[in-house]
Amino acid sequence: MSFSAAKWRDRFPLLAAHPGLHYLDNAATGQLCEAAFDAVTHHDLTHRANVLRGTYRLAEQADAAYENARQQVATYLNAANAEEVVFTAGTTAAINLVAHAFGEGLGAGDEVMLSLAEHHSNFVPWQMLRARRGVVLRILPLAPDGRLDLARLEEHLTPRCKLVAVTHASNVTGAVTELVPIVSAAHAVGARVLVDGAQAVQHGPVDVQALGVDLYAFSGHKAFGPTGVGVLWGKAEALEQLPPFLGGGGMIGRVTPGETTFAMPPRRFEAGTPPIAQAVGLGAALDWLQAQPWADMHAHTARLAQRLLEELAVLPGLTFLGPRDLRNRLPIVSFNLDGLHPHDVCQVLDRHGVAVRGGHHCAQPLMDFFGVAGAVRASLAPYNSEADIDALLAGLKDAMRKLG
Amino acid sequence: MSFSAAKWRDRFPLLAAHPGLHYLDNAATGQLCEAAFDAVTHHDLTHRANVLRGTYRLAEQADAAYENARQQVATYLNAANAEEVVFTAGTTAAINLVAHAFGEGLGAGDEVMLSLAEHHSNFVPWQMLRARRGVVLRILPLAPDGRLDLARLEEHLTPRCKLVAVTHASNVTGAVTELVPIVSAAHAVGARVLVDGAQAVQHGPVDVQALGVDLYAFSGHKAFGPTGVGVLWGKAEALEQLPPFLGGGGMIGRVTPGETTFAMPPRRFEAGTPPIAQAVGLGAALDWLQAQPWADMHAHTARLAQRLLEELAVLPGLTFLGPRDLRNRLPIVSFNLDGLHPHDVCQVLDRHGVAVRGGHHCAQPLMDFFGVAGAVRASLAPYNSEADIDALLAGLKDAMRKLG
Amino acid sequence: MSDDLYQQALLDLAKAAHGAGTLPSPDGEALRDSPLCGDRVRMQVALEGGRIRAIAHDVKGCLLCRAAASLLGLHGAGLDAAGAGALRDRVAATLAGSEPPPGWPELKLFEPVRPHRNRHGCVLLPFETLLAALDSQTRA
Amino acid sequence: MSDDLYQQALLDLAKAAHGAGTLPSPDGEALRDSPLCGDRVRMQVALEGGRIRAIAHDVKGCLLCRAAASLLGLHGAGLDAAGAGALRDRVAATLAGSEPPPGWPELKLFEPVRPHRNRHGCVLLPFETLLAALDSQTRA
Ligand SMILES: Cc1ncc(COP(=O)(O)O)c(C=O)c1O
Ligand SMILES: Cc1ncc(COP(=O)(O)O)c(C=O)c1O
Repeated sequence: MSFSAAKWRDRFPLLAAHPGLHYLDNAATGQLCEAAFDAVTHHDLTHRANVLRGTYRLAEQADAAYENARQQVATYLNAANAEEVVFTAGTTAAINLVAHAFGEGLGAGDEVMLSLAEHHSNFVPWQMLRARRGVVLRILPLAPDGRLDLARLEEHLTPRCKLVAVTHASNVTGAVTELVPIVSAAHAVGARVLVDGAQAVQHGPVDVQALGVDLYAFSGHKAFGPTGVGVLWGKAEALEQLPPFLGGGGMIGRVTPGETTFAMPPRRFEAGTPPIAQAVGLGAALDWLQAQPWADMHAHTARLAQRLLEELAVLPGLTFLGPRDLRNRLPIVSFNLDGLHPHDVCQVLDRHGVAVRGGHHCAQPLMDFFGVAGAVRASLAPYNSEADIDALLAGLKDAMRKLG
Repeated sequence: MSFSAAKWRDRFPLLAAHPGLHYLDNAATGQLCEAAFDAVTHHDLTHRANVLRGTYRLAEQADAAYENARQQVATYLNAANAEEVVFTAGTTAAINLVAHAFGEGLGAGDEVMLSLAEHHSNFVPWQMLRARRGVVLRILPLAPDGRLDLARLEEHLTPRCKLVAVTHASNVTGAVTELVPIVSAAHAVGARVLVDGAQAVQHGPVDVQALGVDLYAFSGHKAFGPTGVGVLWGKAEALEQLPPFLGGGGMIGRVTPGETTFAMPPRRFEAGTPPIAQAVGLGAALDWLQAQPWADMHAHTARLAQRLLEELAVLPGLTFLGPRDLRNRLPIVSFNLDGLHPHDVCQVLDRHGVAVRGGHHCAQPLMDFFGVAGAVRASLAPYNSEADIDALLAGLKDAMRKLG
Repeated sequence: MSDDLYQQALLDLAKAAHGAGTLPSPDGEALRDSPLCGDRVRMQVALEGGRIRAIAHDVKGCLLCRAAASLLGLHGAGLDAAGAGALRDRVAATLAGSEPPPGWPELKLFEPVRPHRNRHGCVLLPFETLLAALDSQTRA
Repeated sequence: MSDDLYQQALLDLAKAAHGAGTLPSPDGEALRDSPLCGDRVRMQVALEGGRIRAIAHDVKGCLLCRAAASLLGLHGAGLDAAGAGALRDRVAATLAGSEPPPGWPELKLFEPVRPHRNRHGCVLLPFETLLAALDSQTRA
């Protein structure tokens, strides 16, 4: 097998420098890969300038680096065209962009369909749109294991639906959404599909054309890239129909006190100086990821997740949030131990060098669905190893002893 | 004199590595200072984790670093409280935040006063607000030298005015706005004052309390910090009155499918994962800047700007955009040479190693005021030297010879 | 100072859950969420001459939060609003590094929370909810 | 290939401003802004049998833009819409690195623009405005 988790780990400077760290909070933030780190450093040391229309060499280099990053993102997503890639501040910013730009075309009675498994970032913007424009939110319910209940799709996806906004994968249960039936049902009623890919892109290249979706959002920091940058991808014809969201430099045609005309996508949606160095870092991260042996990496993380599921299942008082199998699911495992509070558990785990997150994971509607206030979540990346799982399990046993 | 421009220049890694570069495009982007570079590197290599409620050490360190950056910004602005500092993606994002959050409280007939000297980022968001909510934009005219015409303040600042949004300094003329009379006139009619500080903070610490303004926006990349981050400062009571703008993780109290409550400022305005490492870098940049000998530095850049103004003034066919003296003005000098297009001039200057920008500088209303389509702009920072001015002047003479 | 947040005495205090339950006819009551972790505390007070006669609470929270609520159940009686406010401030100061106030020896148990700033809110939540409960009474 | 954008021949072409001015009764006309630098080109065409009989332009732009417009003034007559579209594509291809099309020797002057991607639009603007002018005629 050509993949070695230990060698992969060495490509992540923080992890390489902290051999005792068992980092299992990858769904919150992935560690920065060397490729991204080096690209940002190189950019800031050799090509730093503002982009757009600079006519000196440094500015030309900055422009080229920024547009090259756009192409790298397009390649990773298999987008038809680099101009379909809009750089944003993150997933949240990208979804809010759509909620405003697409939302401006909606009115009372129009419907937006979400699922109950959405992260707050794909929930709150739509609630705010509802408050602004009186649209109706339809919430697709979940099957008992937390997967979207596609049997009830027809009931919630009405001809008044203009947009379906669903997650590509849950940040709590790891369940991967079956997008194909959703996309065809949505398109059949004339609705667009926005996918929250915040948890998906870090698990391998995505093919937005094969998925057939219209809009796709994700964050750099979860994909082993820098903080401060994210992406909204949109089909050219979908983006062209959207009005701008933020106003400012770079997104205009011409400005007079009376009237202003706007640039074509992607610039129309990139008001102000973009996160240039961060986009360059994200492009480098994705370019590097693209070349990785994903089949081996998936086998590796699935094996670790499988072991974790099995060994957790036998702990007394343990309940899972989400599917118990690994079919169509990411290596994200959320659970509770009867009588133990997630924060207390995480705090004890920290003393074992294990970094996991406890709490509602910005998915309170999903927590309510499971009837809990929070959960402990271990989320894996390809750099994780048996040693990380060993430490997590040992720490949990210690927590049960100490806190029980 | 304790300040040496050459030594200061060495604190900027890109400049230190490119001794032949005459970087005079500081109003577009300042070079990244070593302090910011090191802080971001250190953060990404030792403290990278998501912020908010992580209970493991790495996350606690990330939180502490992020909140420390907030305090560093507060100190630089002399804010009463670190909680008054909201991290954004940049000036443009900060102004749009206000245009939406404050704008939601406005309706037809309410007025917002701008000036004709505003950057598109402080123009377009208000035009878009006008389109959304029917507010009236009042545009304070300019005196012939491009300064805000305060004599006409009373005429444009009516009792219907709810917000005055003006630049602290023009990115084209360098003219510094006299804020004190504007603030007292605005407050007298019950209007809030938002100041676009994108061109001001890089020229020394700002005292928002002494200025008496209500809201203040700026960008990291122009203040020798990273791209991808900016700040909206607001008086506590001003921020508390604003509803949220973007929805997502981190800015909520509690989310249910029916209803959502929001966190207190600054968190209410920081939806999603913030630009953590970039905020840390910006904090470090400002912390370093705070300790610099500003009086000496101002004398240094003023001397360079004075020489530039004088030597340009004698060139045949030269016109300035803006005041011809340095009273209450930043070292930003914009001009045109009769019959020569700014882009052509800049391109020739590039061959002399001189990086200046030509074009409309995202200030088309101001360009229209001066009756030009664009201009060449040289914008100075304390690391600039006589050699940079020499190169610029030699390059201009070459351009006149070559293109004339 | 032990670095261990979960000393036996803290666990015992949390599990004792002094004051857990409800009051038949409270004079004041408040419910508070922790904004970021979803934890929730309900506090009820019965008053006599402006002072707390009885406290009852219901806590969905972590051990730190439960221990803090239990401590109030144990020692809260006799406080008036000013005293409860001062106590909250002293607890915050203790977390920030000051010596705990005299007369509340159990507050020492929270000293190891100091370096864990994200957990300060867990300890403070019951104290703040108590203040809100007293305030609800004033306004009723 | 000279790295110097501003060869004498290019300056001469720009300053010659072939075709500058207006047509008395144009069959088609268009005005185009460069989205980012504020430059502006107006193109007018007079047609005969679907082919350009005369071109006139008014350019507020840089030397590259002026030279491109002048080139059209010099050689544009005789083009039909398809030919003008093909020419625009060939100019874009030249900027991207291909050999210039035969019959337009002056396009060689734009080869040094290749590495300066932010200036490609300056060269292309007159060609695009010409297409828009031809298109305006079709729709009228
Ligand atoms: C005066 C002024 N305001 C606003 C901006 C916008 O800043 P940013 O592009 O960093 O959002 C700029 C810089 O371009 C500026 O000079
Ligand atoms: C499924 C999902 N959507 C959206 C987000 C928001 O991403 P960000 O905070 O980077 O904007 C996250 C991460 O927190 C997530 O897991």
